[in-house]
Amino acid sequence: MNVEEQAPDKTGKNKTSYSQLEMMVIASSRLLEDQERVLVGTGLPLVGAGLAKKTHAKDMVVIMEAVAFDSNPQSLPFCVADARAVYKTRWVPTAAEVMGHFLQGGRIDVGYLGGAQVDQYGNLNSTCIGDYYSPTKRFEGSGGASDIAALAKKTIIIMAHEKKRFVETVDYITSTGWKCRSYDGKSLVYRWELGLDGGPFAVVSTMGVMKFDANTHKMYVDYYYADLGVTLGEIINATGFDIDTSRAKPMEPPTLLELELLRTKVDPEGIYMKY
Amino acid sequence: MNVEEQAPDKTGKNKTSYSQLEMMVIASSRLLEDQERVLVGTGLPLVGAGLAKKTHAKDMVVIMEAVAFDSNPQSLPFCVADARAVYKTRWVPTAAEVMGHFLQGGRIDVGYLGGAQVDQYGNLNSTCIGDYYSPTKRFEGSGGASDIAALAKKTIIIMAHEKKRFVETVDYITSTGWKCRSYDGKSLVYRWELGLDGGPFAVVSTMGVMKFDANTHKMYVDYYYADLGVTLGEIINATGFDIDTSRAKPMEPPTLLELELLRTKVDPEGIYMKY
Amino acid sequence: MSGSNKKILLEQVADYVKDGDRVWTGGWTVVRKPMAMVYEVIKKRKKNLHLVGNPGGPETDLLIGAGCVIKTETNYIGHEVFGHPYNFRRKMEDEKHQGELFHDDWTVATGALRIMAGAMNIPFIPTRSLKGSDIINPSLDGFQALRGSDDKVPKKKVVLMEDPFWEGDTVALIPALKPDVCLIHAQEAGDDGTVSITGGAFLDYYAAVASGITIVSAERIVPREALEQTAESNVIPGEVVNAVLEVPNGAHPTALHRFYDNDPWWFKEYLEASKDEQRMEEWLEKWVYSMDHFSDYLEKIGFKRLQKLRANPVYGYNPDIKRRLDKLGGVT
Amino acid sequence: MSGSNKKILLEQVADYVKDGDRVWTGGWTVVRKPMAMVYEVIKKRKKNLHLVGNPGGPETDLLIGAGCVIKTETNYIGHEVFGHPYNFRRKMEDEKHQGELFHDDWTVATGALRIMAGAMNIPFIPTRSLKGSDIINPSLDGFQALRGSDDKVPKKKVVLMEDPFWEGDTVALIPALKPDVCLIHAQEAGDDGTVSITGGAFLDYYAAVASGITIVSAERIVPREALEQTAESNVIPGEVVNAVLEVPNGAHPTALHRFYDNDPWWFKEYLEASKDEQRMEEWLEKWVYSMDHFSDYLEKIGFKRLQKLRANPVYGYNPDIKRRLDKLGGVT
Repeated sequence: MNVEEQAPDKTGKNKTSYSQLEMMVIASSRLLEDQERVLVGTGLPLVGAGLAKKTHAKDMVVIMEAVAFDSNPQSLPFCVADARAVYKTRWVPTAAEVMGHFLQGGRIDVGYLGGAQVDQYGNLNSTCIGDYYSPTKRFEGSGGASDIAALAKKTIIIMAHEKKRFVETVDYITSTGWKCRSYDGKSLVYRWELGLDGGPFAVVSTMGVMKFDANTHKMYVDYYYADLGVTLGEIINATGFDIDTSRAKPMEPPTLLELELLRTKVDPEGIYMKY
Repeated sequence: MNVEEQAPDKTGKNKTSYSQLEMMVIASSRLLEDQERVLVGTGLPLVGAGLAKKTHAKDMVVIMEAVAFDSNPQSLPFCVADARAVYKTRWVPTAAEVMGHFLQGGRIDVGYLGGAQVDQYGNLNSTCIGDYYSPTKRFEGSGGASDIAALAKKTIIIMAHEKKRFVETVDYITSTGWKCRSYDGKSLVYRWELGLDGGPFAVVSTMGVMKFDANTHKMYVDYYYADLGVTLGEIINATGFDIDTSRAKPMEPPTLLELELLRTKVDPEGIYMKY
Repeated sequence: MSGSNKKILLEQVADYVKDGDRVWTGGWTVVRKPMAMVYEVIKKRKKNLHLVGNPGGPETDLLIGAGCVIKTETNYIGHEVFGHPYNFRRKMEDEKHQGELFHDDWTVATGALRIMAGAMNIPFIPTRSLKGSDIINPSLDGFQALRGSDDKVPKKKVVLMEDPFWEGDTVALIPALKPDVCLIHAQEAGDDGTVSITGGAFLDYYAAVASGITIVSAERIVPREALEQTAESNVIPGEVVNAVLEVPNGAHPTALHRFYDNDPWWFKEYLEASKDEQRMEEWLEKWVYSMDHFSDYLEKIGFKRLQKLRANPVYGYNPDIKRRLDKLGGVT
Repeated sequence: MSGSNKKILLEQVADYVKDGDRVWTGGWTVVRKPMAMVYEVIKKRKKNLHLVGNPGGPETDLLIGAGCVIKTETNYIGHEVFGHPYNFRRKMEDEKHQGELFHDDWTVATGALRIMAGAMNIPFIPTRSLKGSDIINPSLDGFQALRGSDDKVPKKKVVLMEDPFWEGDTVALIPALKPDVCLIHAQEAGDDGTVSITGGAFLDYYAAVASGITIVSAERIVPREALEQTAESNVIPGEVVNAVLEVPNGAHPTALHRFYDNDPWWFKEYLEASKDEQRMEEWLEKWVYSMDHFSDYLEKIGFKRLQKLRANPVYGYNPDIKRRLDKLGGVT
């Protein structure tokens, strides 16, 4: 994820190089809107939310599951329980309130999540690879991701684009997408059949921005990072299921302001961005 | 309840007059023990608890349903939400914690309650007299009494002794005694049949202290206020059901200290004691 | 909602309360009740309100007495040691008022659990209370006639269930409370809606979150930044508050920690008046309908009397106030 | 319990933790974890612990790595951005460790609801979460083999139920969490057990109430009277706290609001060591088993390094600390 390429001088405003990782964080941050209540997961969402607050969404309400409501961190929190998330807030809730009351109460507009695996219906896996009882790779677990995917009005997923991550069916559905597990565990059903509202709105990767077809609820490519040289063929190759690229448009490159804020204000140490 | 009689000079220490109301409050306060966690209802229990804290039970933990945990009021609270209950405490809970967590969690040793009607099994009525749908007298309602009677390890009831109040069967079981309402509403069942622990420990009245037989769980007279001239015949006459007086002992009169503290420190204005 | 300034005027409060709404009034019996807002609701002659505050104090008896209420769903209606809720009593006891008020009896623990369930947006919550009480006697259900037909009322009062997870105890499932409107009075609120309360928040946080609309009046509205200094003890986030208004003495005649104590003169006059329907109507005319603004009401109460009620800020209450109504003198 | 002085020594902590106990560790992942007490539990070689803290951080990975744990029941085990929980991973992934650790997967919302239900002493609570997730897939239940036979484990993971009160939605009933022991580290506690926490109490109040025994270590133990000044923001009443102990830096290497930040050097060394079983054993010898007392551990960490971690009290954290492990220099 440390690709650095010279940005083509198309618009005249991007005479600098930037990475696919940066484009991913910036593209996802652009999907956040001012005034929205955004429940931010740990990892890159903390970076993207920080950037949005400093650019187009100054009054976005940043919420973190452990402790923070309407957070305005002066320094990048490195987890959702960090003191940096609490500084200059007007209320210090716990997970009982954030998750038990606000999320479960339908008061969260956007869930902003990372994950290890995503499938064509936007189901997320952050639990394990392989068999659940003897996994080849065991991850940290859901944290709040499962709740957020079930209960937010929409979710935005941010994840590196690799064939082993973009799979036809995730090994374990930690967080529900459009077509998820039936109660008996034996089949996949549409989330509304279980009475779930919301659903994945976009998957933002290191190659592009994917959305979900309104009829099939399968993932398609909405934007690709043409400016970074990413091709639709590369996306197809890095995706473990058939993906519709017919609607793909080139992504607008980062502005100088976005890049500068990201590099010097949002994550100057490169804790997540690993400069 | 404003009986004032000269206390007979038996012990030499009670050369003062006192009322049945005072004896009732003092007798009930004596049943509270040091270190106990006592959930105190509004009304006379506030007075009795205040007296116990100032005499034999300095480390009794006084708890009030609305707001107070380990309360040490400097002035008599006139309800369980009063600022007087909050002064000099170390925690300011809400009913969610006091009732939802501590009481429901089995952490309350004593529930200390008033009521409008009590029956032979210690069921309490603070809801209405007569038919529930068209009552001849409608009261304020349970407040927390129903919960406290169901969930405290034991309850102490304080109530004026009158035939209309001490009835064979209460018109409405607000708060469960030993033999209370079945789920279908059609019969009386022992409280343990419903899985309830606890139960009424004593009913302290203006005439004596009643307890409950270990076998029949019916009320009997344990102490009567002989020093005030109360006779067992009077108790029988003022009780709306057959009551066993065979075990009755004369109650030890108030000490001068109890009376002085009650009159000058606990309720000097007579808010509840109506001097 | 969190970015905007939410200040409104007292005159606008009734715009948020619709006839038939389920209304939660914050505070506890005779403490920190949203009285100024309740007077306003009465003045605007709201009808068919369904009161769900747990417990109810003078504001509940007043709303009933003013004819604004058709349903009450609570654990208590009264004025504590001051006296009895005569308007409520009359509706329940008098032949001629039969059917004018549906009352559903609950308890403090279950009132708390029900509004917590409302805040959690779960439809019900289990409790270990209620067993053996007539409160869950199926033949003594004050809302029986409404269940299944009135969608503001849960279809059942209680469902008994065996615990399938642990020891198999029977517990009572009780329905969430879902107020349409929540009225709260506080010591301080930010212009963004953040609420600071001392001396006991009671169930107001839960009610604010559970309610469709929440309005907060406060002794002082302060710039939101001021409340960053007290973040750890702020009790309601602005996010769930739709409007705020500054109303000094807005909880009068109930008590407000650090600001003022109960007004015994008010209770004495009110209790006398509320015993009788005609006198109650006169009381309403004198103290509510004829008042252009709450400040006129306070002017009529008078400066001397309001001074007498002032709390000592160290104690949180007024250590000198007389509280015994039958020996209460005048304001001197 | 509230009258007595509850001070104990760190050496006594393990007396309260029995082999096989369900243990809740307070804090949140890499923040305010009760590390000094956890080191003590490891030193005393406790066995078969059933960890129920939600979520788990380095204390959980450490207890697993030291062989103290047989069951984990949580939504997360990890070190956030610092790196992965290699001891936990090894137990789950390696053939040779099969069956040594039973792990039951949950979520943050349901972890919160379950410990709230524990505090309420209700056997279960409904949630709108979990639907559609493999977390409630009946064929993927990490505690399947234990249900019905192990009385520390609920008989079922979840029961689906239709709401009988309102719109008839299907909700998931989930069992209460019932820890036997709760270990919490706080900024300040009274000698009576009253606990003051800033920067987020997380679920510690609920856990303290839900648990059979609660032990609180704190940076400072103060006379109980001092905590009357902060009553509105004290989070745990002494009533539910069995013992308190003063342990400065007792949450190291995790962060403590206003006191110190995370120790990146610790995480770097630990993460390297925990990747390998042999090196993990050496790490435990070096940092835990060989230490007579926690102050020896701190001495070994060194004054300079502890100084580097100090929080700025205005911010609550250390604005100058470097947090990126791959570019971390030495302590200068």
